[in-house]
This record gives sequence, C-alpha cells and structure tokens, in this order.
Amino acid sequence: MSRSVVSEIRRNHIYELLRKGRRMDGREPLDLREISVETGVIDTAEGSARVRYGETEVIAGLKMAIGTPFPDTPNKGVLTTSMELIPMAHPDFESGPPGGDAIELARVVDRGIRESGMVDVEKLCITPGEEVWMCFIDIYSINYDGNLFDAAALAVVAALKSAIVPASNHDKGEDFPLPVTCVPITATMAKIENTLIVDPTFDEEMVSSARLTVTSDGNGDVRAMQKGKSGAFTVEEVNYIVDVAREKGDEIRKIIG
Amino acid sequence: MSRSVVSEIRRNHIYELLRKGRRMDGREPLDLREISVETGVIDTAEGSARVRYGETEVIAGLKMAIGTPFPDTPNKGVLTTSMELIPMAHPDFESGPPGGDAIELARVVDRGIRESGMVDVEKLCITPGEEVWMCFIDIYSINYDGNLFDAAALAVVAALKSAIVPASNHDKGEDFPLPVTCVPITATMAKIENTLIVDPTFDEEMVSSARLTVTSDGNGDVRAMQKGKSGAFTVEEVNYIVDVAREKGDEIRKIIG
Amino acid sequence: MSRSVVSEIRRNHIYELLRKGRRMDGREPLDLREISVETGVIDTAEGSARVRYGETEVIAGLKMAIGTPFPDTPNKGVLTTSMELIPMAHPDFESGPPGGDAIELARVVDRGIRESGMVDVEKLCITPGEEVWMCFIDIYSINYDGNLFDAAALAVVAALKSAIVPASNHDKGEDFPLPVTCVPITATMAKIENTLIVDPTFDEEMVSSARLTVTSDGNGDVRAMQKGKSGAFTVEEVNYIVDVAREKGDEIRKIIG
Amino acid sequence: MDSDIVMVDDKGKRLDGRTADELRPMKIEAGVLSNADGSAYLEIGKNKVLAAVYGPRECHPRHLQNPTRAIVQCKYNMQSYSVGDRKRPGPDRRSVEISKIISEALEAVIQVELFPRASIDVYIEILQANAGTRCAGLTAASVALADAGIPMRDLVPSVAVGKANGHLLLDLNKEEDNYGEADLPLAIVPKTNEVVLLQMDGHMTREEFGTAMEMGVKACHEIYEMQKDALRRRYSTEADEQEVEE
Amino acid sequence: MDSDIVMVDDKGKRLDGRTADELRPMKIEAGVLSNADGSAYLEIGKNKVLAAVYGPRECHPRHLQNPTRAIVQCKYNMQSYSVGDRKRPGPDRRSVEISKIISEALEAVIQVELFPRASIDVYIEILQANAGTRCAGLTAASVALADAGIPMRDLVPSVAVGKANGHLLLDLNKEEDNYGEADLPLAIVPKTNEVVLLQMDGHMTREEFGTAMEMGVKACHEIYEMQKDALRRRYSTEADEQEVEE
Amino acid sequence: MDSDIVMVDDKGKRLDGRTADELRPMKIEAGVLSNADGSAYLEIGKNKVLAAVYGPRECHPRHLQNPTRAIVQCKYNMQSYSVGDRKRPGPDRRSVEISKIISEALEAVIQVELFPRASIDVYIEILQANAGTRCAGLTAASVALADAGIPMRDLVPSVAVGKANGHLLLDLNKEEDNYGEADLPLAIVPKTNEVVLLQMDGHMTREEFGTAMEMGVKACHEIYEMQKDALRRRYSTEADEQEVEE
Repeated sequence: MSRSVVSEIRRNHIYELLRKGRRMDGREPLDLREISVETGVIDTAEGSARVRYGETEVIAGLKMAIGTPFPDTPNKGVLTTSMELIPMAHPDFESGPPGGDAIELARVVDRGIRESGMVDVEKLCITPGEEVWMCFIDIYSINYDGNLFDAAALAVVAALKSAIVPASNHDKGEDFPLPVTCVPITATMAKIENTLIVDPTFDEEMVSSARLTVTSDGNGDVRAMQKGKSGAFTVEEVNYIVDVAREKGDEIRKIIG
Repeated sequence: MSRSVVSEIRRNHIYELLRKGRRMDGREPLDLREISVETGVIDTAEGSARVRYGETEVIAGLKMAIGTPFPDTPNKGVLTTSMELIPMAHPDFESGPPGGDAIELARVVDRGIRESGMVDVEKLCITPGEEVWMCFIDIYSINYDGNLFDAAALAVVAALKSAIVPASNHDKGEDFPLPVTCVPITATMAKIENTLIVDPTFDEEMVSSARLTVTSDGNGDVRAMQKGKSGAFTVEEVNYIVDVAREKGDEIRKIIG
Repeated sequence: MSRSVVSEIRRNHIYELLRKGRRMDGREPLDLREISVETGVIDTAEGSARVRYGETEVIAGLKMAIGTPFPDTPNKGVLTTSMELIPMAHPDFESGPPGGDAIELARVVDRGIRESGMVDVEKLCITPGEEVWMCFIDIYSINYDGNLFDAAALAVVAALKSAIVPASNHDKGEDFPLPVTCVPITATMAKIENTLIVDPTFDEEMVSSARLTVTSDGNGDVRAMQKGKSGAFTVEEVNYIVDVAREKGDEIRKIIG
Repeated sequence: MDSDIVMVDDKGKRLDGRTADELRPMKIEAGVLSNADGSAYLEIGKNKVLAAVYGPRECHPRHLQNPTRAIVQCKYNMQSYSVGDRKRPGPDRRSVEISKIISEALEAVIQVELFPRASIDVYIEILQANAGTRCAGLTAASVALADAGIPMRDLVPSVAVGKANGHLLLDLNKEEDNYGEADLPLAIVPKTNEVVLLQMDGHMTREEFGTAMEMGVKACHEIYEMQKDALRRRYSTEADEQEVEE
Repeated sequence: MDSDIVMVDDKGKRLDGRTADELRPMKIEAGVLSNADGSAYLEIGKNKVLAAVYGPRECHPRHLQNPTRAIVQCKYNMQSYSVGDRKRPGPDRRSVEISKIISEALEAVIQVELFPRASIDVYIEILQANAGTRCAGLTAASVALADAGIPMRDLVPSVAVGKANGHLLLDLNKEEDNYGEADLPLAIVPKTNEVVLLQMDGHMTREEFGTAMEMGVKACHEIYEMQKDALRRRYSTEADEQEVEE
Repeated sequence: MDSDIVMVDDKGKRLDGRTADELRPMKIEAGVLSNADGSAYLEIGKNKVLAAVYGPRECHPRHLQNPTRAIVQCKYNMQSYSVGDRKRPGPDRRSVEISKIISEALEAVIQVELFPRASIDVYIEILQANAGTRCAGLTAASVALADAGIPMRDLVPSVAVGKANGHLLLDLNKEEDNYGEADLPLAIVPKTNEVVLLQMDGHMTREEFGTAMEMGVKACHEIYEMQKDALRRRYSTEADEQEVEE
C-alpha cells in the first residue's frame, strides 16, 4: 500500500470538501458506502461470502478439516485467518507472501472473531485432546478501494454465519451449521486533518493521518480495536470513534440479518 | 535461460543454413546428436545414469526410502521428480531454488514416466495404506547445450531401468529390480522460422519460436506432450512432430536396449 | 561483516603499533580484554549467560524440551546451536536468516561443545529410542566489537555449566543440573602482517589476514579448530597458536570456575 | 480407474447429460473490476475464474525487461477454498508451470513489440475449481487483455479434450476427470487455427490424438464466439454509459 | 478462564501485592550499548527488554525511501529463550504486526521531515517476556531514540490495561494475563495526551473501556517520569565523563 | 564408537589395505565440461567430485563487488543421491560453512587484485560422497581454476588426517570415519607450505596434533603432483588438438 501517492491537487480537494463536511463521492463523514453481501458464492467452501463496500470487494471462504487440538485447549476447535492482498486487486499489491499490511489485516479480523467468541469453538471438539475441527478462513481482496478492514471482517462474519460443518463427509455424523453465538461488526474511522470519517476510500486513506478500527458486539460492548498509521487521536476522539463504531455495528448487523 | 542472446549474425547464419536444410553442427533437421548413456554411475543411488546429447550432459539418480502412501492411493508407491539447473552447467543458470524452467522440465519428465506407467507403482507397496517405497528422482544438468527435456527424460528412464530396490537394507526381503513395464521416450522438436528440427542445441533453442516435446511408448502411443515458447504450430505441424517423435522414440529405445 | 572498511590511516596506525608489539587499546599481543561472565540472566531459560569481552557482548540461553532421539543415537539427548547476528549489535548486521558468518560461528561453537563431550548426552536420555532431552542453545550477539567466536563459546559454556534440567515440569522426576563433564575453552588468534594477537577487536579483525580458533579442554588436548579468512599461516604459526590457545584456555577457565 | 462407471450411456449422453463433444455451460463477463486495466469473469460448469490485466506498465523485476518488446507475466493462482482440501496460499510447482505456459500462449498473440521494456501482467484467480481451470483461466485472460485495450492479433480460446473409459470427451468435468485416462488441454488462435498452448498426459493412440485435436480446435471456435460476445456486451455497456454521461 | 482464582483480594491487593492501578517495578537505563547510536535497557516486572537505534542513516531497501522525510523501521523480536517454550528465531506474524504499530507510534513523535530519504532503525529485543512486552519495548525505544539524539516532539510511554475476573487492572503480569478477559495496550504523547498506539482485544463494556483508557493515560504519565529520569541520569553520566576528560 | 573394530591390523594395514599414511586411489581430469571456463573431475576412493569455474565475470549480487579486487564465490553442493539417505536439494548449514572456508582458501592463492569488481565463481558438485568431500572439492577446484587460466600463486592440494581407535590415519574413508575420534582437514600452498584451510574436530593430544599436521602436509605434496599431472595432460591434449587443427 506504499507506492501510491495522491496528487497535491486531489489531496487539497479532499481537505477542502471535508472542511465543509463533504466527501469526494458525495457522502457525509458518517455515511457508509453501499454495502452488498452475497453468501454461498463458493461451492467448494464450507462457508463463503463476497462483500462489496463501494468498489472494494473481498471474498472470504471457510474450509474445515479434522485435526488435533492445541495441547492447552484440548476441547476446542482451531481457527486460523489469512489475508491475501493479491496483485489483481490493486496496482500497488505485489505477489509474494503476506507483508505487514496483509498480516495486520488478518490478525485484526481474526481478533474480532476470536475475542467476541463468535464461533463456539467448544462445539467444534470431536474427541477432546484428539480430534477437533480446524477452521481455515481465507480472505482474498479482489478489488481494493479502501477500508479492507471492515470489508474483510464483514465477509468473514457472513461466511461463518452461513457455514455448514461437513461432518458427514468425514463420518462424524450429520452436517450441522457452524455454531455461531453472536455477530461482531467491525467499523473503521479515518482522521483527515481534524475530521473523522467512516469507511474511507483508497484516496481518503492515502491522505488520512490515523485510523481506528473497532469491533463491537450486539450488546454494544467492545471486542477488539486497532489504531493504525502514524497520526494521533485525542482521548475524546477515541471515545467518539468507539461510539460511532457501535452505531455502525448496529446498522451493518441489520444488513446481514 | 533468459539472459543469453544470440548475436544477429549467428541468428541469421542459423536461419540461412536451415533454409538449405542444414544446421550449424552439420546435422540435418531430423538428425539427433550423438547420444551416450552410462548407467550405474553413482554407487550411492539405487539407480543412476549419465546421459549426453552432444555437449548437453545430465545425471539422474534414484534414491528410495520407505514412507506412507497418499491416502487416496494406499497401495501405490510414490514417485517424485526434481530438476536442478545448477550454475555449473551454464553461465545463465543461477543458484537458488528451482525456477520456472527447472520446474517445467521436472514436471514434463515426471509426466512422461508417470503417465506411461513405466514404473509399476503397485509393486512398490509393502503394506497397503502403511508402507510403500518412495522414489526420489533427482536430475542434475551438468552441462547445458540445448534440449534438456530429452536428455533429462532419457537419463531418468535409463536410471529407472537399471535400478535395484534396496529391500534387504530395510529388512523387507531380498533386493529386486525396480519393476518397469515399458520404455517411454521423449523427443522434442523446435521451430525455427518454418523449419522443424529435432534435438536443438542451445543456439538453436535461442532462435527458435516454439518447442514441442512428445513422449511416446513402445507401441507408438502418445503419453505426454508439452508445447513451449511463445510461437505457434499449425495443427499439421503438431501432427508431423508427433510422428517424428514416435520414430525418434524407436531410434533412441534401441540405444538403451 | 562485509560492509565496513577501516580507514587507511587507522589501518596503518594498527600496523605501526603492532610492529612495536602494542595495540590500539593498550594491550600486548597476548593480552585478553577484560572478560565478564554473568550466569542466570534469563529466568525463562534453563541456563543462560551474558559474556563481555571488552565491548563485545553476547547472551546465550539454553531451552530444553522433550523430543525423540535421532534413529542412529537412540540413547542420546540432542544438542543444537544457533547464532543470531542481530542488527542491534553492529551497523553491518542485517535482519534476516543467519548468513555465512552466523552459520560458521554457530557451527564452530557447536563443535567445541560437542567434540569435547562437555554435555553428557547419554544422561539426557529418558527412554531409549523414544524420549530424550533436546537442548536448544541460542546465542545472540548484543554488541559486536570483534572476537565473537570466543565470546559466544564462553557464553555457551557458562550457560551450560549453570543449567538445570526442568524435569519436574515435565513429570520426569526432580530437576537436576545439566550433566557437564569438562570445560572446553575457545581462543582465537588473528594475524596482522606477521604478528599474531589474541582476542582481536573489530578494527583488528578488519585489518587481519587470517584467524585461527582453537578449542582445548582442561587437559590441554585439542577439541576443535577453525581457520578463517583468506590469509595463510605457516605450520609453525599454527603450532604456536595452538599452544597460546591452550594457555588462554587455562586462564579463562579460572574466570568461570 | 473403476471400469464399472459408465461415462457415456447408450444414448451417447455423459453423466451430466452432455454429448461427447459438448462444452459445459459457459458464461463470460468482461470489465468486472474497477482497478485493473482490464478484467473478465468466467464460469464454465462449476469453475469460477477471474482474470485481471495491468499494463503495459513498468517491468518488475527490472532484470526481466526486454529492450525490444514487452514481456507477458501471468500468475495463475488457485485460491485456498477453491478445491476439496484447502490449498495453502502461494505458488506451488503446478501453478508455476501453468503460469509459464499461459504467459507463452498469450505472448503469441499480444503485439509485444509495441511496448519495449514494459510488462503486461495477467492475474488469473481460480475461485472455484472443477477440472479445466488452466483453459478457463487462459480463455478469461485473453478477454481481460482485450478489455484492457492491449493490441492483440486475436483472442485465445482454450479447452481440454479428455479420454475416459475409452471415450474421447470434450471438456471433462471433475467427476469424469477422476476416471480419465488422458487429458489434452489446448489453445488456438482462431483466425489461423494455430496452436499456442498444448499439453497432454495419459494414453492416446496416434489416431485418438488426431481426433482429439480436431475436437479441441472445433470447440475453441465455439468458445471464441462467447469471448467475442462478452466483449461486444462490454463495449455496448460502455457506449451506453458514455451516452448517459453526454 | 477459572473463576475460582481471586485476582483482587478483599484488601484490594492483586496476586503480586499490587493495587489495581499500580505498575510493576520498573527500571530504565539509557546508553547501554556502544555500537548503537542510542540504546536503552528496561525491566518491568519480569520483562527484560533492550532497545537500540541506528540512524538517521541510508534507507535499505532503497525502494522504501521517502523523498520528503525519514521512515521509521522498527523490528520487535522475541529472543528464543525469552518465553516458556522456545521460540524459533525469526519474525512471526505477531512480531510483524507489533513492529508495524510500534513504528507508526514512534513516527508520530519523531521529526521525520528533518531527514528526507533516511531511515531511522529501531531494534527491540525481548530478552525475557512476562506480559506487556510490546509496551515495554516501545517505552524503551523512545528512550533509545532520545539517547541517539533523534529530534522528537516528546517521549512515548506505553502500558497496557487489562481486565481479569471482572476487574480493570493496570499492567497485567503473565499470571494475571492467563486469566485475563481483555487487554488494552496504549501509548501516548504525554505533552498533549494524544494516543499514538491503541489496541484492544477481549470484552469490555463501553464504560469499562472509558475507565481503562483513563487508567492507561494516567500510568503513562508515571512511566514518562521514569523515562525522563533515565535520560537525566544518562546525560549527567556523560557530563561527568566529559568533566573527567577535560 | 565400537572399540572391537580393529582399524589397523598387526601388519599395519587398514580395513581397505592401506597403510596409515596412504591416500586412497586418486584420479584427476581437467577440462571436462564445455561451458565452464575451467573444470575438473576428481575421484578419490569412492568420492566423485566435479568442479567448474566461471570468471572472472561481473559480480552478482552487485553489493558484494569489491572495487580493489575480485571476490571468490565458491558453492559446494552435495547432490541428492550422493549420500546414503537422500539429501534435500539446496544449501544446508554444513554446505554454507564449507563453501565459505573453501572460498577463503582459494582466495589465498588467486591473484584477486588483477580483477577489481569481478567475481570468480567456483562450483563444486559432490556426485558421490565417501568422507573427505570438502578436501576433494577444494583439490578439484584449484585444478579447475588453473584450467580456466585464472592467475594463481600456486595450486591448493587438500586432505584430511583422521584419528580412529587411537591411530592417526591419513584420508579416512567413510567406514573409518564412522569410528573416527578426530578429523583434521587441511589445505596448503605447496610452494611455501603455508596452511590456507584448517579445521579440526574430535580429540587429539597436543603431540598427536603436531604429527597429524605433518602427515597432512606431506600428503598434500603427493596430491599436488597429481594436480600438476592432470594439468599437464590437459595442456598436452589441448596442444595436440591445436596441432591437429593447424
């Protein structure tokens, strides 16, 4: 994400608009772009979803297999999350193993899922200490126009919600829906000069100084956070962002039902 | 294989000769270079061969070990083929893990062996689902002057034909010859302008536009093919090459007996 | 270690001093720098030591785990030694997997320990062929001012001497001291023009032509050697260095008791 | 190989109801991604494939630059969830080989001499795999190149001809492929019928090979029509959009 | 999570005797390494951390150079023996993430615009880990930067606020962390109270989050005093040395 | 270590019939590869080794270039099938170390100052290994360098002296090595008897070490004669060929 630079003119245009409370694509600071969520898009996955936030598009797929649990959690299934910033999605993305950006994205999405207890991993135990379900969540950015954190997190949540554990294929009884306990939603705000905006586009990300990503659950409790970029937030800004993120969480939770 | 360029003069000389049906080293288009095959050259290998096509020289060695079969083929031994384009062999070859050229070479050689059923892998099963013989075929190019596909394939065939399964070393009964069912031979033609030639040298490869590698068995049936380079063949040319490759297959099969 | 160059002036200064039998820091050719050894510096390690040779500083830590022995040594514990030349220690050191220098350092230190039989690996067998203690020795250079070979070797020896096998943590009886049989000491001499010096600083290493590292045991027997750099030694010089190294071995052995 | 499986019934129908020389249902859409210079989405049977093109652009790594022409760098990638058992992310030997031969096939039609030193980067992502992905990827890639406006001599339709239980069958699906005896993926330049990609593995007699080539070439022409149709729809959409804007 | 463990006793004391908003014993020493341009050693509880700074110096790899300012490249590394089970040498995903957010936090205070094209390299080595190493590393790193004479707007103290068995507790140690329900590492610029590092995972109500932030900010100011004190001691030592030399 | 094995019988003969200070049968051939600038094939006992030299040529990677002299980059490689259990292709720690010390030993004799910025690349491939491959590789490499016409102060013969069941034995074979107590590989510059490669591991008294050095130096002179002989044969062949051509 490092090579692109936004031209001085474009940068100033973004600044000027925002000083008037407006954005390049006509949104107001707290408006999300149009969000679309399609599930079941990959037949070969146990659960999958394609999510669009405006032109940003990601696909998340869940594959499950039977494996051995970690020694310290013998009765819990295992979740792992990977993010691939494939070069198809943006001219700045390069082939190769995940770099810092992709790793941070995967880990932040993973924390939102894991810390909210969305997946009831104890129900993914087959034989304690011996056999559990392994959940491999893979996220591919297909087209990148900003705010991959929220798009990726939503795609994973939608994929998990719609997933079916393939028990019968492994002679472990009947298939059953992946046990899901809640719907954590992740919302990100970016700071441009002194304005805070939700769901930044690529250009907005480029000119922003700081980013705060907040995952909240259906009760409005905070489950995960990640600040990014080298700018700073005041404590008041942090509190404001947490409140906006909780509202946006409710708004998005309605979309995916 | 990408750094070298053949000088304009040399290129034109090759073109002009070929228009008269002649080649730099005096061969006609369908002439092979002198081929030599020595087996048993590596005492530490279960089977080995050193093959020369003119100045091109490769060594193939087979190492065997006992391992577990793949779950979907519980009663079959396992074959794997690697090709190393070591920097000793040519100024363009660099140290490091196999690149695209080496991987393609290994996979094409592997397909010729595998798809012809040359090795009777069911006879390499010791205990179904538990113990089978693993065959590691390693090919090293020692000196590269074109047509590694055919030299490598022939070295592997000769190494396998002469290999002894080291059963007694592993307390699995007496040693026995590697069970071999047929002798697939690989022959490659290159297209230079509108002429098709067999067994191209390095310079000929450099100026050729396309390559077609064909593996045929003792019945003249086709077992594997691989087109290479960015030129094109007409359907008639493809058919012609298949027929030449079958003839060359018979010719070379006589050399290795 | 390759980027630095010592200025012509500094180089000549070192030469001139040495022709008079003196060194930049006031030492004579056979003087060691001040050596300090602290053990038990890392609570999370089974044994650890921080060693300073002047400004050169290394930490060695031993971690132990239970694993399976190598098939050909079913009743022996396993030792492995790694060296990390972390970029903290010197402007020339770069991040990344160990390069040639770090690998050579680790292997030379390892040989000194292994070949002297310092650790009684047979006493690290729990169940022959099944369970043995694995000893992971990790050495980090914290600050590099020459002679890492000797500092690293001494840190490892001190760490091993003070190590406790964590048997009770693994339900394998009571903790016991790592069984140690002897105290091999490693001493290095560098050749600058025709002078041989012990314990070279970074600058001295830079202008030296050859290095000889010798590990000797408490009986004055030779256990490991490694010549380095592209200069040469006469046979007489080699014999002289071996004798000096044995003396320095005794001198250093007193420091760590 | 289980010989009890009947690949073609007595009415000449295959397991999925197709005839021996019938393609699976196919759908191509051009211009599906906003960042790429060109893109295409393709479904054939249960395969789902995306292709995107960036370029001509500066060539990375530099040492691959060719002073006289552009190079074509294709990366074929199977996404982790696209297959039965999860595939580890990153290139394996199979995808390196496929990337190479697709690059070569595309170079055969792209007017690379127009863009010295440049790179034309083609990314093929297999979202869902069901036999025949390399051909599907190449078919989609040439549509994406056209969508990107890269000058080409022609499109490159591609398909595989298989052999299962002794029958030559066009465009094997995964179920057939599991019982297959041979597979022959090919790609042609329709205007000249020249072959720019060709592989084979398995067992074919000389005669079968000739017949399979004919079947493949014929089917490539069918695919070619679908490729052109996708581009026509793409251009008309663009034209419509421009009208609206005006 | 074992609810029988009592994290805070009826006198308000934690397992190690601390109160809820009490830091572990902390020690900072600046200027501990001779090669680095600046360095610091820090202990907090059972954590032992070294930080070293090289730079501003030429930026490697070159393509990361920024023509208008220096970049800050932090590498956070846990040494193999610093944890219970030996850690394999080399970066893992966790350390890559931590290195990234620490780099960003430090960039917030370093006057990077003074050194176009340069790199300021910060190395954090965890010698011994006992919960809270990223905060300890960042706290040490900003002292090392000051020791190196890198112009900064302020130091960056950092600490985590945790939640265990329903209690908000400052600066969890490993034992508490094992039973923790949430962790909120943060770092601030003391002069302005701006937040430059912030992460959270676990479960906090909105109110708890607000309280935790307050606790963290307050503790950062305590750490700030210890940072300044370490630098004061360092400068006075240097001054003494100079006097002696004169 | 099985002390029942008798390494030297009462007639002073070893398991393979050699005396204590006798080399295994050795064969060197220079100029065996057409592409390399120089090459050599060497057999000693059951070791089979190829060495090839390219250069002086442009140094890759660039940052290793030395403005005042050539660098010598040796890569020692054991081929997969050269040992009992198949070796994975690619460098391991052992081969990295051996490559380094062989490079250094060769640099000691090559007139590197004649070729500033250049690289002299030496490739050693172990086709078949039976103890002593590093010495065999170095011996072959210096012949290959001479074959390439690289200016050198001298050749570099190399051999190891071992100790098995208390006996100092020259040039251990694999069987002896398995019961060995010490190994001392060395290489010299015969004209001056200077030592350019020296390693030791195992257990030798001070006296044994001195004796072993003497045995090794003496044997290096024997190997030196074989090296020179190989080059003589190579030059005479070349001369013959030239005569024929003329």
